[in-house]
Amino acid sequence: MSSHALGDHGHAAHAHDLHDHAAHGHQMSFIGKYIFSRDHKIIGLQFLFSTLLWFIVGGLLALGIRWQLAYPWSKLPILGDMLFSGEAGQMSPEFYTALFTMHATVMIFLVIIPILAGAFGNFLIPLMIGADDMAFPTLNMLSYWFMWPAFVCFGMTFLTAGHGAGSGWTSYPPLSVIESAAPASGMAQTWWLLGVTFVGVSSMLGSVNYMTTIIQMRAPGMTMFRMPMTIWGMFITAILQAFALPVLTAAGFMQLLDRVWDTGFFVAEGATANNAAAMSGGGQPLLWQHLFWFYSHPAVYIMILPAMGMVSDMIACFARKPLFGYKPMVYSISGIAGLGFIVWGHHMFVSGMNPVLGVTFMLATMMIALPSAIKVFNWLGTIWGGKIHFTTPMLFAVAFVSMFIIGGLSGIYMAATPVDIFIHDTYFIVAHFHYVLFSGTAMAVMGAIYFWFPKMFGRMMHDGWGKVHFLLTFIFLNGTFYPMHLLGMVGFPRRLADPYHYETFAHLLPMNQFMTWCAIGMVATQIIFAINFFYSMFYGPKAGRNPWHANGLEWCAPSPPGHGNFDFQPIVYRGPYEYGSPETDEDYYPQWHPPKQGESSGGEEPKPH
Amino acid sequence: MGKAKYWSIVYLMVPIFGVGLFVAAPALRMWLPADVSEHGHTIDHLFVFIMYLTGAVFVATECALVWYLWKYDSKSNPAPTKFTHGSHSLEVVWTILPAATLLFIAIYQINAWADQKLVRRAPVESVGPDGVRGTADDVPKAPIAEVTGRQFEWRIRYPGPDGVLHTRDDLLDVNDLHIPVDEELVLVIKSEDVLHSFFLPNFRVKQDVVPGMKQKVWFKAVKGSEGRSYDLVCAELCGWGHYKMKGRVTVDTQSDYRAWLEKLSFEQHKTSEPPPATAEEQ
Amino acid sequence: MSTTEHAPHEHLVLEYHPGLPLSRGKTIMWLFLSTEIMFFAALIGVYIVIRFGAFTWPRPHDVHLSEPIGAFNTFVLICSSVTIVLAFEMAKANQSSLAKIWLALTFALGGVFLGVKAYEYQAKFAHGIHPSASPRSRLYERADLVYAAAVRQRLADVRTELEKLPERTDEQNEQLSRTSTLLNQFVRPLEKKAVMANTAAERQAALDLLAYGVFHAEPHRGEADSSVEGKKIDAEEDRLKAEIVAAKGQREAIAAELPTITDAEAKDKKQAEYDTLGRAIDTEIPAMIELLPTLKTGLMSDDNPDAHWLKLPLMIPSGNMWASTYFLLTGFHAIHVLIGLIAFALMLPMRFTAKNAGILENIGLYWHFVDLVWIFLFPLLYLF
Amino acid sequence: MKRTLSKARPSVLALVTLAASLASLAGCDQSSQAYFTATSAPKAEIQRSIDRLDASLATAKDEQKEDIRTSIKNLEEELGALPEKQRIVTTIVDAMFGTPDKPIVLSATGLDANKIRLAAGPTTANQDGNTGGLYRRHCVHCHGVAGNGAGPTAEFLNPYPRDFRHGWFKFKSTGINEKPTDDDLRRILREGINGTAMPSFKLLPAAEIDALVEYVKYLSIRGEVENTLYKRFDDDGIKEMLAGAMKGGEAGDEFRALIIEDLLSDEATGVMATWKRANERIVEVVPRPEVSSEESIQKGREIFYGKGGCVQCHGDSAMGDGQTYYVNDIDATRSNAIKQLVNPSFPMQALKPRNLRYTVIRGPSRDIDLYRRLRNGIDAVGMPAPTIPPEEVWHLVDYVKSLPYEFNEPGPTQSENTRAN
Repeated sequence: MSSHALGDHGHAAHAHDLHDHAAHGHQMSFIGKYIFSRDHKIIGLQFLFSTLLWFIVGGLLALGIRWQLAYPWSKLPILGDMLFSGEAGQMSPEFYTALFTMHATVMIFLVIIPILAGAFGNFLIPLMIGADDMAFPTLNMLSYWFMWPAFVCFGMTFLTAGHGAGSGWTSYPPLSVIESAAPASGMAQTWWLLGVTFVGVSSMLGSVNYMTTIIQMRAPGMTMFRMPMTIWGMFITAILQAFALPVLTAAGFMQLLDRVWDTGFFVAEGATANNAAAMSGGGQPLLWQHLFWFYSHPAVYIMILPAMGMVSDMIACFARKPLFGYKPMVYSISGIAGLGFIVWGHHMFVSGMNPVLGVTFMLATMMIALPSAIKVFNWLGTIWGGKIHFTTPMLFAVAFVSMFIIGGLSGIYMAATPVDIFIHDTYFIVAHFHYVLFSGTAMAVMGAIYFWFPKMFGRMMHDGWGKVHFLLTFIFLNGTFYPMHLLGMVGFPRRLADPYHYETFAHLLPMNQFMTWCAIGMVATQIIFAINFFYSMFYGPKAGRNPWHANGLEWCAPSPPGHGNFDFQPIVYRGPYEYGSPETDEDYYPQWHPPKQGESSGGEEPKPH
Repeated sequence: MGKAKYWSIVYLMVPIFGVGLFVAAPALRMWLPADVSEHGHTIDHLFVFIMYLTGAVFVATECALVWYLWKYDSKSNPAPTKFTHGSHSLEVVWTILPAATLLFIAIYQINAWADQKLVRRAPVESVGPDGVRGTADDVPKAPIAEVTGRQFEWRIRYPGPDGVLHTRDDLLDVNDLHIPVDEELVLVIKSEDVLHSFFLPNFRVKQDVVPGMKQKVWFKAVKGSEGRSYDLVCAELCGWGHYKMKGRVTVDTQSDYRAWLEKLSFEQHKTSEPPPATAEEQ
Repeated sequence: MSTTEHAPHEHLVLEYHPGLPLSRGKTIMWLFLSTEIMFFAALIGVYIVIRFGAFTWPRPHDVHLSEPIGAFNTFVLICSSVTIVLAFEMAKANQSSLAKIWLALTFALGGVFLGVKAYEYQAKFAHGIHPSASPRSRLYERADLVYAAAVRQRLADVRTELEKLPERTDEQNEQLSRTSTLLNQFVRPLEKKAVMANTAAERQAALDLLAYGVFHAEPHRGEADSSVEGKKIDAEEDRLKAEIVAAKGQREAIAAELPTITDAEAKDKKQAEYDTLGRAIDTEIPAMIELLPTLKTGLMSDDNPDAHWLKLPLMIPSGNMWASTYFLLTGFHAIHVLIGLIAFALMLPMRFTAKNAGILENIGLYWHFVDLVWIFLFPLLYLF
Repeated sequence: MKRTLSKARPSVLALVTLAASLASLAGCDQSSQAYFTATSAPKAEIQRSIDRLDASLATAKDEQKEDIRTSIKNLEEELGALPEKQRIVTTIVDAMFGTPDKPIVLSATGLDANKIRLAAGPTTANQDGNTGGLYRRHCVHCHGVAGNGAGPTAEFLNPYPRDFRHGWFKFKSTGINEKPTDDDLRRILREGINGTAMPSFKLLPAAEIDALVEYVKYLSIRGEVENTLYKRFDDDGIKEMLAGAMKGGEAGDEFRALIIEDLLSDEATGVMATWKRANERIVEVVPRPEVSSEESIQKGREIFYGKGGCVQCHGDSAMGDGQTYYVNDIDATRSNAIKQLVNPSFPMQALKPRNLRYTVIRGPSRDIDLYRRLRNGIDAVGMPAPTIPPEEVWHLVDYVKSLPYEFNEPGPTQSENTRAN
C-alpha cells in the first residue's frame, strides 16, 4: 500500500487534487479508494459526510416535533397527506413519539458521537501526533463499516409499523420491551436496539484503535503533555467509550433478549400492557436505567470532550496566545472522565431509586461541575490579553464558550435534587442538553469544519458567508432553545404531543410558535453552510500547508495530506500552544520547528532518524 | 478589519437577552406555577437561590468574555500583551471557590430532598414507643388513596369506610383526585403497565411510577387552595397516548371531601337511576 | 506557508516516540480485553442485582445443575489455558510442530468444554427450563390459581391431542388414561378445592399440594417444607381409604334398600347411584391412591416416566429469572469460547516461529480472559 | 315499500338514472379525499382480506376450510360489484349526511347541529386552549375520520377500537341489540373503558363531551345508513329508489326522504328508529334482595358455577380461560361480505372472556352497570345473558365484584424500592 506522499506541487492545477494524492503511486479503483479505504483521512471524511447527511435527517425530525408543538393536530405540511391520509393529514400521536425518539437517536448516535470521534478523531489523530495512519487501518475501516448496518437498522425503524421506534432514546422498559405497549414498541424497537448495538461495535473498534495509536504512535518528541487538547479530548473520549459502551451493549443485548425471548430482565413480574399476556419472572425496570445511564452519562462527555479540545485549539490559535493552564485543562478533562463514571444516577432522581443513593449522586454531580468551570475560566484566561482574530472558526469557538456557560450553569439546577423534583422531565432539561449539545458541541463542530477544512480539502471556505452562517445560526439557536428554560420553569413536560390540554400550559402556545419559527430559520440557515461547503471544496482558494499559522503538527503536512501523511519525518520540539512566544519573531512557533540557536523548549531530545 | 471587534456585540446580546427574558418571564406568565403545597416553597426558594447564584456567574463570565473580545482584538491590540502559560495560583482560586459553592449548594438542600423522598420522613400516625420520629416502630399514616397509572389515565382507589385499600368496599374513580385541605396526606402510587410519572406542578411533587413497585408520596395542601383544581400530569413517556394522561387534583375542605366520598360511594352502590333526560329537556 | 518544500520521496517510514513497552497488537488486545471486562462486569452485575433482588432463588439442585459437571468443565478450561501457554513457549523456541500440537490440544479442550455445555443445556431444555418461551415459559413463580389453571390446561391439551389420533398404540392408550386420571382425579379436584376454599390457608394448602405433586422445587422457605407436603399426601391417602370404606358402607345400604323400591323411576335412580359408587370404589379412588406415591416423588421428577412426555408447567420460584441469567451468562461466555475456537482453527495451518509468536500470545491473552470469566461464573452459578 | 316504488314510471326512472350517473361523476371527484368516506379504499381492503383468508387456508382445520372458501367467494363477488355500488352509495350518503368534516344534519336524525359543528372538522386551537374539531383532537387517531375504527393507531390496540358504523355498543343501559342512550355514551366518554385503550375524558368541559357524544351518534347513523344501503343494494326495487336519490335538487331530496322513511325508520330495524327509541328501552333494575353481602356472594358463587353457566366461558377458576375465539370481535359478528369492509387488514385478535380475578373489570364498574351487563349479556361480543331470575342477578354481581379480592395476592414488590415499606 505504499505510495508517494506529495506536497503542494505537481497536481496543484487539478480541481480534484485530493483524489490524485490518494491515487498516486498505486492505481486503485474508486471502490478501493473511497469505499474500502483504509486511509484514516478517507475514513474520517466518510464519517464526516455520513454524519452531515444524518444531521439533515435529525434536523428535519426536529422540525416535525416543533410543528406539532406549535400547531398541534393541524395538517402536517408536505408530508401530511402522504403519511396520514387516514386522519386527514394530521400527525398521529405515535408518530410524534417516534419523531422525538428518532431525533435524539439520530443526533446522538449517528451525528454527534461519530462526527466527533469518527470524523474528526479519525482525520486529526494521526496528523496531530505525527503518525502515518492509525495503528490498525483495517480495524479502522471496519469501525466505519459497522456504522452502515446501524444506518440501515435505524432506517428500518421508520419503515416498520408505527413509523419508528417510540420509547424515547432512553428506551425505558417496560414500554420498550412489551411489544404491544405501543405501536412503536414492535419491530421498530428491535431494529432500534440492533442499530444501537452496531453503533456500539463501531465505537468500540474505533476507540481501542485510537488509544493504541495515541499511546504508541506519537512522533518523536511528542510527549503526552505536548499533545494538543484535541488529542487529549479524543484520548479521554476513547477511554470513556471503551469502558462505558460495553455496558450499554450488554444491556442492549439483554433488552433484545427480553423482546425476542421474553427473558424479562427489565420487566417486572406480571407486567402487561394493552391486554397482552403477562410476563413471567420478575426483572427490574430500574436496572435498565442504571445500565443505560452508566453508559449514557459518560456518553454526554463523549459528546463534549473532543469539542472542548478542538475549541481550545481554535481559541489559542486565533487569540495568538498559549492556552491558559494547559495542564489544568488536561487534568480537568481527565477529572470529568473519572467523575463521569459515578454520576449516572442524577438522571434517576425521581425514578424510584433509593433516595439515599440520590444524595451521593448529587454530591458527585456537583463536583463534576467543577472541571467544567475550570475549563471555562481557562478559556477566558486564554482570550485575555490575546490578539484576537475574528475568523469564522473563532466566532464559533467563542460561541461554544458563551453557550457552554449557559448549558453548564443550568446543569446545577438539575444536580440539586429538590429542584430536580420539579424540573425533571420538563423543558428545562431539554434546554440544558440542547445548550450543551447543539449550542455547544455543534458550534464547536462547525467551527472545526471551517478550521480544518483547508487540511481536509486543500481549499479555504468562504469566510464572509461563514460569518453570515454563524450569525444567523447563533441568533436562531438562542431563539429556539433559550425560551425552553422558561417553559421548563412552568413545568412544561417533555415528550407531550399536545401539552395544551393542561390548563397550566395552555398559555404557552404562542411562545412555542415563536420557537418553532426560530427552529425553521435555523435549519434554513444551514443551506448557506451546505453551499459554502461544497462550493469551497471545488472552487475555494488554495490553502497551502498552514493557512492559519497554527502550531499543531497537522499543519506541517501537505494540504490535503497524501498517503502516509507526512513528507518528512516530523519531530516535535515543544508544546502545541507556543503562540506569541518571545523565542521567535513570528507570533507562532510550530511544534516541528527546530529550536533556534540550539535553544531547547524543554522535553527530551528527539532521536535522530 | 478594524470593525472586527464589533463581533463581540453578538456575544453581548447573550447576557442581555438572557437576563432580560428572565426578568420579563413573570409578566409573560412563565414562572414557577402557583405553589399550594406546604413544602413547595423550599424547592422554590432553592430554585431562586440557584438562579441568582448562577445568574451572577453567568453575567460575570459572559461580560468578561465580551470585554476581553472587545479589548484584545487583533487591530486594537496588534502585539499580544501577555505571553503566559497560565497561573498556578489563579487555577487554585478558581478551583476552590466553585468547589466550595457547589458543596454548599449540595449540603444546603439535603434536608429538603430527604423530607420529600425519604420514607422515614413520611407523615406518621403516631410516633412509636421510643419517642423518636423516623424509626421503625412508628405507625405510618394510612394512605388516603391509591393512584394507579395506566395507559392512558389515572385510576384512583379510595380505601372506603374500612380505611384499608384493596378490599371490597374500595371506591373507584378515574382522573379526578380529591384531597382534603390542610392535612398531611400520603398517596400510594403504582403502575399497571409501563412507567408513568406522577407530577403535580402546583404541589412540587414528582415521582416516577414503576411497575412492580408501590411508592408513597406525601404533601399537604395549604389553606386557601380549597375549592380549586390543579393539573395532574404524566411526566414520563408512557406510549403513544402519553399526552392524554391528564388528571386533576381538587382540594376540598374537610366537609366537602367527606361529601365527595359519600357521593362516590352512592354512585358506586346505587341500584336505580332516574330516567335520562331527553334532548329537549336539556 | 512556512514549511520548506521537500522533494518528493518514497512513503516515509516514520519513527515514533517511545510509548508503552508493548507491541501494538498486544496493546490493542489488552485494551480490547478491558472493554470485555466491562461487558462481563455488566452481565455479572445484572446477575447479582437480580439474584439478590429476588425474594428467593432456586438451588442448583432445583434446576438440575450438577456441580461435578461444572467442576469438570472448569478443569478442562484451566488445562486449555496451560496448553495455550505451552504452545506459545514452543513457538518462541521456533518449534512449530510442537506448538501446533499444543494449539490443537487447546482447540480440543475448548471443544470439550462446549460439548459439555451443550449437554448441560440439553438437560435444562429437557426439563422445561428455557430462557423463556412465548407467551409464558413453563416455569411459574408461585403456586396460585394461574399455575393450577396452566397445569389443567396442559393436561387437557395433551388429552385432546391423544384423543384426536386416528389410532393409538398401546402406549398411547396408556398415556391417555393416565392423563385423564391426572386431570380428573388430581388437578381438577385440587383446583376446585382452591376455588371453593373459604380461607386463604385452605386455598393455599390445596395449591401447594398441586404444585408439590407436579414438581418438588425447594424454595428457601424452610427445610421442613417438603416433608410437610409429603405428610399431606399421606393424609390424603388415609382420607381416600376412609372414603372407600364409607362408600362401601353406603353401597351396601343401597343394595339392601334396592329390592324394596317399587317405583321404576326411583329404582333407576338408586341403581345409578349404586353403580356410581361401585365405579368409585373399584376404579376411581384406587386410581387416585395409586397416583399418590407418584406425586410424592413428583410427576416431573427425573425418575418419573411422565416427565418426558407430559411437559407440565413447573412451579420454581424465581426459576424464570434463574434461567434468564444462567443462559445469559453462560451463553455469552460460550460465544466467546466459540470465537476463540474459530481463531485457533484459523491459526492451525500457520507456521509458528519466534517472529510471529506474538499472535499466539495475543490469542492466548484472549483465551486466558475467557478462562478467567468462567472462573468467576462457576462459583456464582454452581456453588453459591 | 314496493308499493311506493311502483308509483314511479319506468321512463322517468331511466332519465333519473342517467342524470344521477352524470351527477355522481362530479360527486366522485368531490369525495376523492379517501378519508372522508367510510369505506376508505375498500377495494384494497377486500383484496387484502381475500389474501389473508387464502393464507389462512393452509393452516385452517378441515371443518373451517369450507367456511373460509365461502367467505373468499363472497368477497370476490363483492369485489367485482364494488366500484359501481360504492359510487352510488357514497354519493347518496354524502348528499344526505355530508362528509364527516362538513356534516349535514338531517332533522330526521334528531341530532343537534350546533354540537356537531363543535366536534367536526380540523382541530383549531386558540390560546386559551378552546378548540373546535374536538373529534380530530381526541378521537380520530383510533376511531378514524369516518368513525370506522381504523385510525392509524387502531391496528395496534387490543381490543380494536369501536367501529361506530355498525351501531353496536357494548356498555349501555338498554337491552341487547338496542342503541345506547346519550347518558351511556357520556359515561363511557367520561369514565373511559377500563381494560381497553379507551381513556377517560372526564376533564373535558361538559359541553365538549356532549358535542362528542352527538358527533359519535352522527357518525354511527351515517355509517349505518351507508352499511344498510350496501346491504340492501340488490334488493328488489331499491335500485330505482337509489337512482332517484342521486338526483340533485328537490327531486333528489324527495327520494332521500323516501329512503329515510322506508329503509331507516322501520320500527324494528331502521337506523333512525332504533336510535330514537333508546331511552324507552332502558333495562329495569330490580331492587337488591335483602341478604348480607357474604350470603349474597355465596349464592352468587353457586350461580356462577351452577345454573348461571358462567363457568363454561369464564373457566374453572374464573380467569377467563374457558374458551377463546381466535377471531376478532368484528369478524365474529360479520354476517355478510360487506361487513368485511371493517378493517379486514387488521390481524386476528383473540376474543377472550374476561379474567374476573384480575382487579380490572372491563367497562363501567358501578353495581348498576354490572347488573345490567349480567342481566342482558353484552352486544357485539356474544356474551349471553344467564337464564336466572332478575333478582338473583344481584348475587352474581356481588360475587363477580368480590372475585378480585378473594385472591388478593399482590405480587412481590421490587427490592430497590426502599420507600415502599
